[in-house]
Amino acid sequence: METLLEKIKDRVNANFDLKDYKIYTDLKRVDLFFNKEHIPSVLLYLKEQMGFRHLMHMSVVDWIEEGEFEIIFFLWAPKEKVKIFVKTRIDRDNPVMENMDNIWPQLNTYEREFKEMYGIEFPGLVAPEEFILESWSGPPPMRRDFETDKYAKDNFATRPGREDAQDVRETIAKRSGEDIPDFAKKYSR
Amino acid sequence: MYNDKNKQKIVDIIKNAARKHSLWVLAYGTGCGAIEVPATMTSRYDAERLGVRGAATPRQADVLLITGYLTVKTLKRVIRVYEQMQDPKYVIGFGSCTINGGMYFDSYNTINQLDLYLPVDVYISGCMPRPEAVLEGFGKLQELIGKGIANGAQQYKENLDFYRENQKKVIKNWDFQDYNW
Amino acid sequence: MESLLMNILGAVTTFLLAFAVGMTYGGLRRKIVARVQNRYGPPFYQNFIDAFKLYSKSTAIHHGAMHFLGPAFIMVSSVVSLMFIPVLTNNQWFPNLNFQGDLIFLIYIMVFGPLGMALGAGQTGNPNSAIGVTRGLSQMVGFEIPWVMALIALMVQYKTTSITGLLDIQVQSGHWFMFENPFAFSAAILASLGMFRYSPFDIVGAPTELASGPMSENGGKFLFVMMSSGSVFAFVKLTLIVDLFMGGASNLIILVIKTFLLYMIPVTYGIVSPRYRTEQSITYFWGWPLFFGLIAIIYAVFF
Amino acid sequence: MDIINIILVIFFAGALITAFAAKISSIVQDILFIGTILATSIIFFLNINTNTETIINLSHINLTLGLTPLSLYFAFIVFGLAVLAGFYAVGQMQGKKKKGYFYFNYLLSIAAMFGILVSKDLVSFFIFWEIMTWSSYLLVIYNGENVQKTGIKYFVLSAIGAYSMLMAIVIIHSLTGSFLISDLISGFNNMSANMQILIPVLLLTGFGVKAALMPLHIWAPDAYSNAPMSYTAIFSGALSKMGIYGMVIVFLTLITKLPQETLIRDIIAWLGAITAAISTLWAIKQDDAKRLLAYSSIGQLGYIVVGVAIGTPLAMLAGLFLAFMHGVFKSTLFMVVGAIEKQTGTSNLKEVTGLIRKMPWTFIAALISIIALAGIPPLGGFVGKWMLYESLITSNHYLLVTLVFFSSTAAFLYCYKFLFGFFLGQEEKEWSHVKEAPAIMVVPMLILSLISVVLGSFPQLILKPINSALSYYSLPDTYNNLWKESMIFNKWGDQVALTPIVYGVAIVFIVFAVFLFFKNRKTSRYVTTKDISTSGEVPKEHENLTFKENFFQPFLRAVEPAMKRQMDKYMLAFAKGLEDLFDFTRRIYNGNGQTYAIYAIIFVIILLLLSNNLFS
Repeated sequence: METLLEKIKDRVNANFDLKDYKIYTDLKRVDLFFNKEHIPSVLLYLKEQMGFRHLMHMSVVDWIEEGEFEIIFFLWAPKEKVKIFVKTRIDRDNPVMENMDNIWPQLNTYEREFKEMYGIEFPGLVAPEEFILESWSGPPPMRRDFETDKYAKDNFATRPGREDAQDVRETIAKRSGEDIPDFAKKYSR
Repeated sequence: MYNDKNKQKIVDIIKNAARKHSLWVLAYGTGCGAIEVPATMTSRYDAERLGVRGAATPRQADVLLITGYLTVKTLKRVIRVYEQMQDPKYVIGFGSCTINGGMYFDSYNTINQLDLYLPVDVYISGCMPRPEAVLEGFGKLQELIGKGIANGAQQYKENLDFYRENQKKVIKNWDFQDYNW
Repeated sequence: MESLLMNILGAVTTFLLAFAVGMTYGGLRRKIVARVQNRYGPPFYQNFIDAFKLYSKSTAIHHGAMHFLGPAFIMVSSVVSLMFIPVLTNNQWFPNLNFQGDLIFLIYIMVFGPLGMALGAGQTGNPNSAIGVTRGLSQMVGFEIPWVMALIALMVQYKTTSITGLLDIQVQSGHWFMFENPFAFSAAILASLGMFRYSPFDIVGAPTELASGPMSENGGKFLFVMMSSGSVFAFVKLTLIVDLFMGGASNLIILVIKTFLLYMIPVTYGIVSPRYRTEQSITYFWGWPLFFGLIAIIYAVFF
Repeated sequence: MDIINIILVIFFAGALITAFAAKISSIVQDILFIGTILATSIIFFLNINTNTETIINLSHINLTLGLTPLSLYFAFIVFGLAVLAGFYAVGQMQGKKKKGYFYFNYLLSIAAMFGILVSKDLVSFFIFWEIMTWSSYLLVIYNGENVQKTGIKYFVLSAIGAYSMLMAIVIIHSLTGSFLISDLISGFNNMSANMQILIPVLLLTGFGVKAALMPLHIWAPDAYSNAPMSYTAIFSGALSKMGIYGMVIVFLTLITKLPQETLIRDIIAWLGAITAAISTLWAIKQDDAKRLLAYSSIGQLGYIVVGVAIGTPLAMLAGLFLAFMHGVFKSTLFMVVGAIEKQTGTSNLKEVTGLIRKMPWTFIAALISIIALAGIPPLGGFVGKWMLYESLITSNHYLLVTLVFFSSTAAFLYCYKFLFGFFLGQEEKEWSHVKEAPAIMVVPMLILSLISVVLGSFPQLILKPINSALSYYSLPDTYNNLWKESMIFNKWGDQVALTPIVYGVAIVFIVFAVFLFFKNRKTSRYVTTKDISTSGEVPKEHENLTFKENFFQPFLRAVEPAMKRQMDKYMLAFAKGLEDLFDFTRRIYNGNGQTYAIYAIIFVIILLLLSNNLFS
């Protein structure tokens, strides 16, 4: 198995400027890191030449500390039963990614979603109307710097009494005499 | 003024008695609450013995059952459905989400308080309310109808400006013509 | 003048009787269905409450003239066909118009209702209504054929096309046509399953799939008229089959017993059956029921 | 000059003058056209009776013209429809090209139909028949589209019909020495048994083409839908009845005298019923209203043929009554399609929707005609359908009546498709500019639909002339026997009284219409068809929610096996076979002298080889 994954990696590496890679033998999976501008040709190559015909998913991770978005394409080769994650990073302040819905038409749906949720621009994207958010005027809501609590308070009237409600974790911790876990302390009032 | 207690005529009493025992429910299954409705309707709890029955379209329905959180997008549809219903009509808010936002109180896209946008006659609290609670809620609604004080629709008509203002504040692309009766 | 008044009174009484019986049967059906599903079920008078509530609902909107006239057409179909069916064998109580029409006329006036409903549903512009109507009309073509074959078998066997004529023959001879020509009876009963539009054949107004189909834009008084027309029509169908095959009824109690027993056939068949698609139900009617109809005609001609 | 001659002369002169009046003015042309039709029909209705008889001398043949009660009855249909459709045609042809051409052929075909009806001898019958065929052919190819496809079918089948009829006429003349129809009838008994079969079959082939009887019907859908609608109203309403007229005479006078009477009657009746069933199924499938109505016409003519072929007095009454009713409601429906086509520019049921509020009068005419077409009481169509069923049941045609009933029930489907497609359903912005058709087109439709309503309660208006027509051909008197005022009976004495039915329906309808309509009209308001329960979605202006595609797909899926075979395809395959045969012949005669020389040599060699056998 490992040799197969290695082979895949090598073959891609021979053709493209591979930045980094990672191999998970137990998961039958290779992670490949590229620069943003190589992505369309890599995807096309993987689809047409190497049999990764199925796009399982496309995802975005907000690396706010590094000022970058990570875009991940999840590919699947039905014959070899191998996964490839193609990853790239783009600038968070000027998020522009190439539109690739001509490679897989279903990418259009993902791209429309990320346009709304992360504010990533896909030039030439066919998006006739809003996808999920209708007439959204605020900042893209899935970015980590979006303050959802404040936004909700500003826009949707809260019923009086709601603000008195205690954090459930706190209540439970107090009742059972335990400490609040460390990761939860940050949110605790 | 058929729903005013002090002015209830005999005709209204009869009518209300009939309405009370024949509630056709349009279950607007928005959230997780939709799964509780089949349990309420089917063999175990059998809401039909109280005259509660499902209706297929808003034109035929008496009760609008809103089962869960409402996003801005669904709120628009719910308002549309509510206004397509014929008088007399009642709204039941179902679950914490309709009361104060529930676990979605800080979501960027769900409303927290249904009664700002639609006149709710009965709230059923819980997350989720069990079928017993739902039946209790229907019982409460029947009681209110019998007394002639389930007059949410009346309120809505009288305070239409208030409701419209709230609705338009949330729904930015208000594109259906103002509906009147 | 007095006779005219009596006639009108008789017609109104017949209508009220049909309405009451049909509504009660509907309520009993709901109760029985509930019991089969291990539920307590609504009271048997639930349909009356529903009807009164629908009547008391306001009708704030309409979609044009045919939206009003569609339900009226349905009512014409059920009430006029009610007027032409002898309710009891001794015709002193409900004479109505029994001698004025015959079976062929009745078949035609009975299909007037679906067409009227189709027109009313068409004007509302709801695509679900139109889909339901096309299904309903297609299904109607399905069950009309065995139904008509059964009736033709009777007409041929006894050389009359009049309902009262067929009824009189049964009363005088004392033999029910149900046993005289059992094949015609089977064909008619199987066809009547489709006429009632209960469970296997209820794709016309499938509530979750088509939003109740032709009725989807009708609430309040429209639905009240449709509901009462359905009740009257159920009574019409049951009484017609009782008159044609089960020797009629000499008083109301016997009528109620016979019609109720007959009514149990589509109800019990419906409870245990899932739903057919339209072409499945058409091919169903053109299978065994058609075969029975054919046998019935052959039996009527040669035996 | 006799009345019949005057009418014919006015027709032919009017046709010619109208055709050339385009040089003067378009309005003068209209007036001349209407004037010709009005003048002739006024003369006809005022002066005509069955005693008039004219003889025109040609060199060797006398053309005998005169009316019988039967032809009088058909002449009522022809002239009534001609006047109403004439007014309608003036409205419809407004601003169209080739008006003179249309008017000329229209008048000519009316004249020819009148000529057929007054012909008492076979020669004039044939001449007028050909005039009718040619003038209608010229109108079928009026719009110049698909001439090859539609024209050729009509032309070839008409030719088949005409030649078989001509053959019959020649045989008759050689056998009886006379062209008179009365001589044929009286001399028919003396003919040989083979001729007794051959003559009716040849004549029925000729008439069957015009009556669109299977398998001779394949021209009809294209021809009906390609002619201008104002003419198709005549084409389907009156011209096709000429075939029925001929069939009635053949059945009443010739076939009754045959020993194989029942067999021929059954064959023709089954052909009629199968025609009705199959064409009904095809009508359900059509998306173009014209083609839908064309197939529906074939189906309705099938019922009439069934009635005429069965030939008991009740069946005859049914057939002739249905012939009149079909003329009334089908021409109304074709006029409706014409009006809609004029106002919207298309007759496609998939494109036009929601015209009920824009063209209410057209809708009323269409609704009444559709109810009459479906045969639902209390309108006129029911009377004819009732008599047809009763006659079939009482004359022991049980499977036939089931088949007829099937096609009649299936007819509801296309009836609804027609009404829904044009008038009901979602109102669309595309058609918001549509207005009601001009009065000159609407009034004829309304008059015709009024006739449908009146005949529902007073069928005696039509049954009386039918009765006298049948008595003329020595059928038993049906008054008091099968019908009496507004009651109709069958052979077993079962009755339907139409007046109480009409009253009952009217009273119940009015009560519930008042209950629903007048009580709620004030308190409720009209909402557009966009305001429907669509799960809370607000349909946008451009969003088309109308249900149009695959309208009766479940039904068609169920009846698919019956529709796999198409008569068209068989005919085309036959034509293809003939073509191949001719092609092969052409290859033999390839025009090359050398080849012919070889043929000659081969022939001589064969002769030589066979000479021993041949000449010994």
